[in-house]
Amino acid sequence: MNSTHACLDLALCQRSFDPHALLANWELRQTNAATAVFLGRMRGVSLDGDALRAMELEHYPSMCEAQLHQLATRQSAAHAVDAVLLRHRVGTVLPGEALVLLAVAAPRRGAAQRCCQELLESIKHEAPFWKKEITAAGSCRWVEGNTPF
Amino acid sequence: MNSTHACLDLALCQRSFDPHALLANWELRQTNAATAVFLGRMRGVSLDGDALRAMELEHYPSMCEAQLHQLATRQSAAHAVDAVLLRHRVGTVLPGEALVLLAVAAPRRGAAQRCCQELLESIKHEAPFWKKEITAAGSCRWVEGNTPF
Amino acid sequence: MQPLATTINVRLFAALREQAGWGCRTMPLMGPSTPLQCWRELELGGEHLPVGIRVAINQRFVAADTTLQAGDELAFLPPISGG
Amino acid sequence: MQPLATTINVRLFAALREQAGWGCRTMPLMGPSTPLQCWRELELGGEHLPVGIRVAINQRFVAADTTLQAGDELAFLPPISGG
Repeated sequence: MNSTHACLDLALCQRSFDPHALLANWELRQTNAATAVFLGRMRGVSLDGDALRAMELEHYPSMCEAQLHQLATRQSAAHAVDAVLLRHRVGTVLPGEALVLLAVAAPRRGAAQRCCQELLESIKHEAPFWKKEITAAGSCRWVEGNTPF
Repeated sequence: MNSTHACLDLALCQRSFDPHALLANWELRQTNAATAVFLGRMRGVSLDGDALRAMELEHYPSMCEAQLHQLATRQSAAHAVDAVLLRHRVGTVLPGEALVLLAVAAPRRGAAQRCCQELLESIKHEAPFWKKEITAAGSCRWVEGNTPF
Repeated sequence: MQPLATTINVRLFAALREQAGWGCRTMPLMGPSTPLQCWRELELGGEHLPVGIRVAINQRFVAADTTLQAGDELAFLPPISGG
Repeated sequence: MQPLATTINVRLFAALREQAGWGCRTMPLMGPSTPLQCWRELELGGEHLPVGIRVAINQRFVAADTTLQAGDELAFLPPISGG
């Protein structure tokens, strides 16, 4: 680990992943005092209250990966954190499955928490992902932008 | 889970605990879309750069537990989150061991992250814990207050 | 001497792709052109880029009046919703 | 008729406990008294409560001029450092 570049471990996942196994495996390799984590799972109901059967997560291949790398590089430098772990689902996601796992390790709690929060927001606004909800009744709807923070 | 009271799972740990096993076990029982987590581990070096052998975490028994409960109740209500998990070490802690695990589950990312951050800060300032560092050379020093956020 | 015919690739995603009925198309680049001009030419919806639609050239966000080059990959992105 | 002698318990923690050489002591309550008066009487360091030292009565933070009651548990807490 050098002082100017954080260690970034970023990936898109085509299939369901186990966020706790990934996090444990990654965090136990860090030597930092502070780790902040965000874990997002697919809701079983839409914002309108409809029961959901699944979600299709479309992305712009290669631009999406490039954006994630750029955003993580920028935020990890801005907050001087040591390591970032990111997993983001694409493809068909079922209710209860993990959508996003973001973990940030840093020497201090403030840097870890701020970086985790700001990187998550920047991903939500700058990485080309699109969610399409498929209701239990079989209808489809593209999610229009992000829910407010 | 009712709408007015979050489910609180708070405890002091006299011995080393496995934060990932606890978190996984707890989080898999939640039905929320968003979980924010903070994990703090004991550093192997003091703020002054001395190698550390151990840390003694003193607390004020029963006032400490009461304060944690009050702070978690207040913050979980303020942010309308659904569940809080807290484990905090007391006694002799070794470098690398988990000191604090805080996880907050909520319907939305903002509430989970803000509650996790603010509850952690309030614990650091309002719950009666005191850290005494024991250096590799055998000298002792009470940590004077908290590191800045 | 005429220059060789040059083209760009245009990509649409999510709701835009479904509305247009296509996700990827090659179009000729007749002299200087911009994403906004392509949007009109492809009849993707109105004379102006709708609020919220963003433009990427070669997988980087750019302004809608950026000048296109032969071989560029132009993409129109509806409001994103990740995380 | 004289009232029965009444007492309070005083507790010290961490650096304060080590400096004083004791962690728990019972002291008589002679009429109305406050944590600050106890601090002086116990000669814990100076006429004023040092900056950063907090007071708890019956395990709740209170002001240093709160009136003590018989049977109270009074604690002086050095700057806390948890989490």
